[in-house]
Amino acid sequence: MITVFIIILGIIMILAAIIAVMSKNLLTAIISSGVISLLASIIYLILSAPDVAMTEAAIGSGLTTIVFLYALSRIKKINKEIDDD
Amino acid sequence: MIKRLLIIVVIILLIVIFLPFMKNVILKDSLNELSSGYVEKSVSDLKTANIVTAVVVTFRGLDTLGEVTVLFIATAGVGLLLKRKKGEKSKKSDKRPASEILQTGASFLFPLTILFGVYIFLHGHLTPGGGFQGGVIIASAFLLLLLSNINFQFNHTVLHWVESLSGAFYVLLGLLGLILLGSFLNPKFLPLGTLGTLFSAGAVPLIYSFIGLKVGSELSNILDSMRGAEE
Amino acid sequence: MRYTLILGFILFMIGLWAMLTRKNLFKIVIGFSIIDTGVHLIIVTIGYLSGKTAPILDKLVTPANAVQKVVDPIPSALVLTAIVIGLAVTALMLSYVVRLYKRRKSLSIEDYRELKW
Amino acid sequence: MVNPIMIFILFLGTAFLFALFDKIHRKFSFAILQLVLLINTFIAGQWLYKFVFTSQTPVMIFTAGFKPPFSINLRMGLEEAFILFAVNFVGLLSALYLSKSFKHSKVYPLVLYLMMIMGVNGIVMTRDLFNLFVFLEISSISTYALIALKENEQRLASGFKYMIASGLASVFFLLGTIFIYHITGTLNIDQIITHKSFVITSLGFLSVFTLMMSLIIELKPFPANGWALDVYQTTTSGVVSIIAVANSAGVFYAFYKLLPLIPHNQLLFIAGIGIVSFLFSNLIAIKQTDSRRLLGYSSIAQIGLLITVTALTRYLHVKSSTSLFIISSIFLSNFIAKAGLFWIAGIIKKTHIKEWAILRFKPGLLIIFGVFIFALVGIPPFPNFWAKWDLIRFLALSKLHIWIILILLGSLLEAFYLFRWFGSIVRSEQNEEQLLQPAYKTVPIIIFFLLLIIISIGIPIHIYQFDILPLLPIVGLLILSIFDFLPSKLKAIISMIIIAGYTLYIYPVLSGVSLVFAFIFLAGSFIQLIATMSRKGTDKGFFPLLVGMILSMGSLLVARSSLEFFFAWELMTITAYMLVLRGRKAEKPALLFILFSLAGAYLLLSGLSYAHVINFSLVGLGTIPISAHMLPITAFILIVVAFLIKVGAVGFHIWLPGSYAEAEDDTTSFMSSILSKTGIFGMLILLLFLLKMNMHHSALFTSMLGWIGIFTVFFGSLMAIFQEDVKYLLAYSSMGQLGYIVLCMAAMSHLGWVSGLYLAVNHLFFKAMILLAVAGVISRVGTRNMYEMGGLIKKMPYSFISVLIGIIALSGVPPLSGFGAKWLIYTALLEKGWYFRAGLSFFASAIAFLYLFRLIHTIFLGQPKPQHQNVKEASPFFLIPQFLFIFAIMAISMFPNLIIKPLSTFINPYFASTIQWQGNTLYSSLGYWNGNLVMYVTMGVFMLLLIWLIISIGRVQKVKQFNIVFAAERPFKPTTTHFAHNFYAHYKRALGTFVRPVTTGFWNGVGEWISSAAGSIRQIYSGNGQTYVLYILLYFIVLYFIMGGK
Amino acid sequence: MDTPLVLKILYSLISLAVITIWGLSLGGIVRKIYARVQGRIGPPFWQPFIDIIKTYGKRTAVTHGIMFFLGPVFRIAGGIGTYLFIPAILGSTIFSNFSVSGDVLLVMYFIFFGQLGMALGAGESGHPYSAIGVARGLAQMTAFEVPFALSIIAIVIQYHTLNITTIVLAQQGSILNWTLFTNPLATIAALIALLGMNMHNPFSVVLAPQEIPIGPPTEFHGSYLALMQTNRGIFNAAKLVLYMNLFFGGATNIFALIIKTFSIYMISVVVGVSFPRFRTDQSIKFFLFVPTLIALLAIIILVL
Repeated sequence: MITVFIIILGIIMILAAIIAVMSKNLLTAIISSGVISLLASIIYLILSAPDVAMTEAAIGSGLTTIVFLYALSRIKKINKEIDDD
Repeated sequence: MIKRLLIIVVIILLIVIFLPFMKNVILKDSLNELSSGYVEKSVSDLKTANIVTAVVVTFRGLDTLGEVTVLFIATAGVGLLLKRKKGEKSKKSDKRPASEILQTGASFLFPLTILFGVYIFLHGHLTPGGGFQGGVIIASAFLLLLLSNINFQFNHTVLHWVESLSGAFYVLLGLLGLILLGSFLNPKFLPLGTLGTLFSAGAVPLIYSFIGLKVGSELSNILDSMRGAEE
Repeated sequence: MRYTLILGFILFMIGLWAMLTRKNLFKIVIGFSIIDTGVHLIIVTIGYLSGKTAPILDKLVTPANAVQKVVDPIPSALVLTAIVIGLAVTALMLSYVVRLYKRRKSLSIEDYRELKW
Repeated sequence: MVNPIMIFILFLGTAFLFALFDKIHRKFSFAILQLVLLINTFIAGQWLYKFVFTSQTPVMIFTAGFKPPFSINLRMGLEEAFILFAVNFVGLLSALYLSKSFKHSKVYPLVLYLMMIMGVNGIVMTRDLFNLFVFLEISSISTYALIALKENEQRLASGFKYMIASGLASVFFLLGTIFIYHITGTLNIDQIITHKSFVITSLGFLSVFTLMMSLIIELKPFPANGWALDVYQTTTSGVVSIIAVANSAGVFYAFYKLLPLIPHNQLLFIAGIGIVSFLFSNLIAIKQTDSRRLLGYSSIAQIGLLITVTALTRYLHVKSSTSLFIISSIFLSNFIAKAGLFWIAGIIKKTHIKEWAILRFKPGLLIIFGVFIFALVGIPPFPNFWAKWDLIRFLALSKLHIWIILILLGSLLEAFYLFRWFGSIVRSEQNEEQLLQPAYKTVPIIIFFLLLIIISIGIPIHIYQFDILPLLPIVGLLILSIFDFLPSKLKAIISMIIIAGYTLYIYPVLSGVSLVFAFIFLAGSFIQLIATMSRKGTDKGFFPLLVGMILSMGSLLVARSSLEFFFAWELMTITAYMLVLRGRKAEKPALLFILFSLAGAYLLLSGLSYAHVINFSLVGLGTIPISAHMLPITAFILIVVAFLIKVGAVGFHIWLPGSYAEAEDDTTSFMSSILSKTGIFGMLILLLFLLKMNMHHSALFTSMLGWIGIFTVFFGSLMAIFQEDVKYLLAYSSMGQLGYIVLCMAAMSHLGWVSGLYLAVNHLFFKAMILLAVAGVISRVGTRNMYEMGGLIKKMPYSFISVLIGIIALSGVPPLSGFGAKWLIYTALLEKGWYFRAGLSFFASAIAFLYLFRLIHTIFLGQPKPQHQNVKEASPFFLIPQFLFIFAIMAISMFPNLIIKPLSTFINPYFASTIQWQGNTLYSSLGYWNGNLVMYVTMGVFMLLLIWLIISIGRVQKVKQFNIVFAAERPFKPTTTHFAHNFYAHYKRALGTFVRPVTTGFWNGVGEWISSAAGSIRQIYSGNGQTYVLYILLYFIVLYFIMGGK
Repeated sequence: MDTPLVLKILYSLISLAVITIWGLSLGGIVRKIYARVQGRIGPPFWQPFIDIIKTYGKRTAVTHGIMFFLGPVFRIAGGIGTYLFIPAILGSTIFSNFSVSGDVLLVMYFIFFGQLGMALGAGESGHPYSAIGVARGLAQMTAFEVPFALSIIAIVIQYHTLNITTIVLAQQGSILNWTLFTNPLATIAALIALLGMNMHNPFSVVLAPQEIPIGPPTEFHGSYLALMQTNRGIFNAAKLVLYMNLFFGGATNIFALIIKTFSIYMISVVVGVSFPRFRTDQSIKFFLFVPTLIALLAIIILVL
């Protein structure tokens, strides 16, 4: 049962990874990579590592994604500045 | 195109090379000597219920100190790269302010989130989670503020003091272990208490708390820098 | 849990593929963080003992039977560190990307190769 | 003793509080930073002192109150203390260097800087695999960030490439670590090493391989290192010096720590990784024009060498103290020199290596630069030299021939580009530019310079137990450097005093043939030093080098071991190189000189290593009973080729003419008349060994040597006749004369050796005479082209006389001493049965006659040039030594027994004498010669006829220029009337085929081939970060399959 | 040395006088023969003596400098010295000269002495033709010295000595003991070299009367020239004596000497009249090819 669950999670993660890599839209890519981490933290829970799961959820999927988004927004801002000039 | 092909070949070969990692690993079903030793010692010698915490804070305390340092370095690095120098002008952001609801909700949630973070690292030795997780939650509280109020400025002085002092106290606790018990980061200079209670495990909760504060302030700082704040 | 082990390596390879083929700096960083996730998964799997529970003492896991009941705490401890380090590196990489973009207005790695030979 | 953990506490405590300190004042926080580094240096230094000078054993430091493997432990031993001291010290100095950048920067760089150094400290001390990973990350991440200090686009781009490459490497490390943990159940490095048998399983091998590859990639092996070069090229000086030395040191030590995990039979692959990196980086550097990238290549090469050496010494089970010495010496040379050079780069602020020419106007900095370069190349007494000596010795002992070749080849390539750089700076014609040398930047450089000097002097004294004798050349050099502010004349006198004193000092240990060479080296120099008094002003730098060179030659004589011999040999080479480089157009010739000399030195080194049982020196000859196996054939050939290069034997001669000719004029005379004999001296020692041990095939070898000698004579003489430049002519002439000496020595007979030594002494006299006379002439007429001179006999009669005597003596025309040489040579050759060689040498001596006539004719005879109307006789300082030599030649011409008798006695111990004296007549088994009587007869006839002519002629009128019979027309342009240019055109038509520059063409071809190889190989560094990642992976894969991964 | 020095000097003077007269006469005779071959009457054989006396009588007005002055002295000292170091007649005290000074190597190298002096003197005259002549002469000399030296080496191998007297002694007894017969190849090579040494056609480009008036001696006149003319006689004869000693069994009396030297000289003359002139590079190539090979062959045969 758990095995099947893990396999399904795994397939979703792989798909998310492929989307993250292939997607033309950076936002989609960033969100997808966040999803990977999120799903990974579920797997950690299954693997009896709640500490890791918490950390991965908080840092891997949470903070990292936010840092990505901030970076993206700054780049957009730079673009806007160019347009303004 | 040739390069693409080469890359495919490289990845296939890497998979071939890594096959033993996937195939030959014999997944064990019992603890090895070291980890069972950890389990026993953290129960008997440290009275720490969360064995991972015992490992992280005590046995491999130097790693954790290093880990905090890595975050610290990242803070400094991101600060070096992205923070504007004092007095450097930034273009007025013409972003629309966040909605009233969000602003109010954020200011309501902020202390609660902080509190939750503190709870997490205070109970690091008992339940899952600890300094890092708690720290991230504290940082997310700040994030909330940042998101809700674009012109929000961190009170840098407080942040600096918290960050500096929590780090320094962490080192100081380690030093106390060295002075009192002869080895760095030995948490046993405080009474060990009884297993499973808040005041147990010697200095472990204390250390983890400082770690939490440190991590929280560092991550907040990173976010602040990423946002492009002043130094 | 050999599946998670294999999953880890698959993520590793996908990340690697991104690092090698995507021209966009962001994608390279994403690739890197996918690799990281993969490796973390591998580490946790190594610590897992089938049918055992988290290394935290509670009502079920008593000091007496803890050794028989829990999974290996060491890989968990290592992964904690590794995750934080991964975040640090990612944040720094992204800072570089921002600065590079600020200067050259390009996100393509092919535009940054005047240093050579 | 301070607990080493305090290092971390100090670093972290300050770093965490740094933001607060900085709020007070930047000066305060910076002072704290300096203080922390200083204290840590002190702590490490204290431990180092304990380990070196007391019997302190390594200590383990436990953390967290548990014993390993439960807790992370640190180790403090000799190696750790050494590296920590170095790293913290360089951190301290580099911080000083960066003080201005730090002053105006944000607070972050200071923190990052501290953390970077701490990371290295952790890498070095920790004994836990995962902890090692953490510290590696600490130092790399702070490096990533620091690269952006004084941000510019290129720095950012290189930093990003660095991050993705290094990030990948750390992922590999993590993978390796976790699987090793999985297999062994521990993370403690010492425990893992004790369980290392797991490596034989495929999983175990893969884990260790992945782990080690991560470290190796961090060590920037060729070709997976493009990103590192970009970092070296762009990052600001103070930071890059830390990255290049401190970070590399840390990673290298991590590699060193984990190396025991590699199975013994795989060690050679690891060594191979290093050597490939060493060779190719040095190769590519040849094409590099960006100074920092060049230094980067050199750093990478040095690390490659370190990897090789570490793996090889481990492979060979070299005693740990010895291997430690070798590794640390190489490490230290690179550490100090590279940091120093990068610092200098920050002062110069120029990218192109040619633009460094502004150093020329900063003698102090230039000297330091030179010393750093010499240290890198491994010139004595710098640490690399000793390391190379020991290393090659071990490799030879273990018969790892190919490694010797590769290591020395790489070193030669490195020497090539470094010396090319040095030469181009010294000899550039760039104008002076303003160069800011703020104290905060120069002080670190000077401190490192002094440190290097102290270590370099310390090593021979403490480790090799050198007494003062072999170090005297350096002492002499230093003394003269102190007096360098004095005028030249005074310094010449001081030099003479020093040489005289030195001679007296070593005189008691001289005997036999060493007396002969002492006479040549020391007395010859003494007399020629008079000529150097003609130098004007203070002429800085000349005398120290000259004295260094002369005393090194003296050192050769009194060397007691192979090491002392080789030490003196290298010292002599480098001082001679610097002297040559002083010539105005000597950039290229000097480079050729040093290249060939170093190649020779390396051959000598490997030869001596193969013959490690013997003490290759005159003194060593008598110390132990000698048997045939002690001098293997390989050793013999290597050593003999080394000396053949020194004498400029045909095929290896292309360095010779240029460097003799383009050196300053009085230097040329030292080089040609004295320095060239060192090769002969070496060969003599070699032949003595050969003689003593009765080697198999020795007759064949000496016969070959004879042929080489005679062909050197032939081609040297032949090329001399076609030169328009007087110094080139004389240089080729020297080559020819040296060829004679080689020929004679090769004869391996009493007469042969007597004639060889006789010629050696004689050559000193006449070549010094001619060269000094020519130097005097050049100093007056300002040109070296003979066809631009002419008719100078009336202006410079004394110079003419000495040239006349010189050429008579050189050509071997009786009655002067040169004939004695010829007589001895032919008699020796005929006695030996070398008839064809005798015939060819007769031909060559006739050819010599041609160039000698050309020399005297085109300079002194014929039509004088109008621009030389007011030329005066050369300075008396040139003339005095010439006349001393004339006197000497006359004396031995009159009384050949003065010299032949002692020579014969010196040779007697080695060969049964085949000559005997009856009165003044010398009898050989074939013929006889009475020099005394020949002189009388000739002089008698000559004087009689002269008197007759004077009487019969009566009064004659001395006519003016152009008063000649010339088909009714008066030529009026001396330029066209003086038949001088292309004097032997017809000879060229007849024998020109022999002087086609085959050898030069060959060596040029080699050079071009190497250069184009470098040019095409470096194309792999495409500049694309992704490509670099791909290289890393390819490198990983290829190595995995090479190393036999299962 | 058995003979007292004074006596020795006296003997040498006698020997020298004889050889001078013979040498000069030989020159005259050859000119006569040349003329006859070309169908002229030609000068009498004593013409050289007349020439010398005449040139001595001329005023010597000019000098170009000290070396110019010393050049002829060097030249004739070279000639005389060469002769004096050769034992002219075997067993004769008078004609043994100063041969105790050295062996055949000394003689070979002493030949250079005169050449050098001449070259220097000519050089100082500043006349380009002199220099050109010297360049040619020296170049050619290096070439013919090779076969000459090789054939002497062959002789040394043959007789195991460098001592001329010993070499002559070894050839005594029968005409078949002469080197000419025991070692014909070496002799032929040496004789070809002699052609060059004598600077007769085809190797006369050094003096090339049409091109560069008379080459090296261009500027010499009066007493200088007289000295050189005298030398031409002595030096010529000295070389012939050397050849005689080395290849033709030497001489035990003065008549043998005269006959043998005359015959040797005739060989070169005969060749001289029948060949055109070589350019310098041609003669160099020639000497280094044909006679050198012959001499090498001689050595190889002996060694084997």
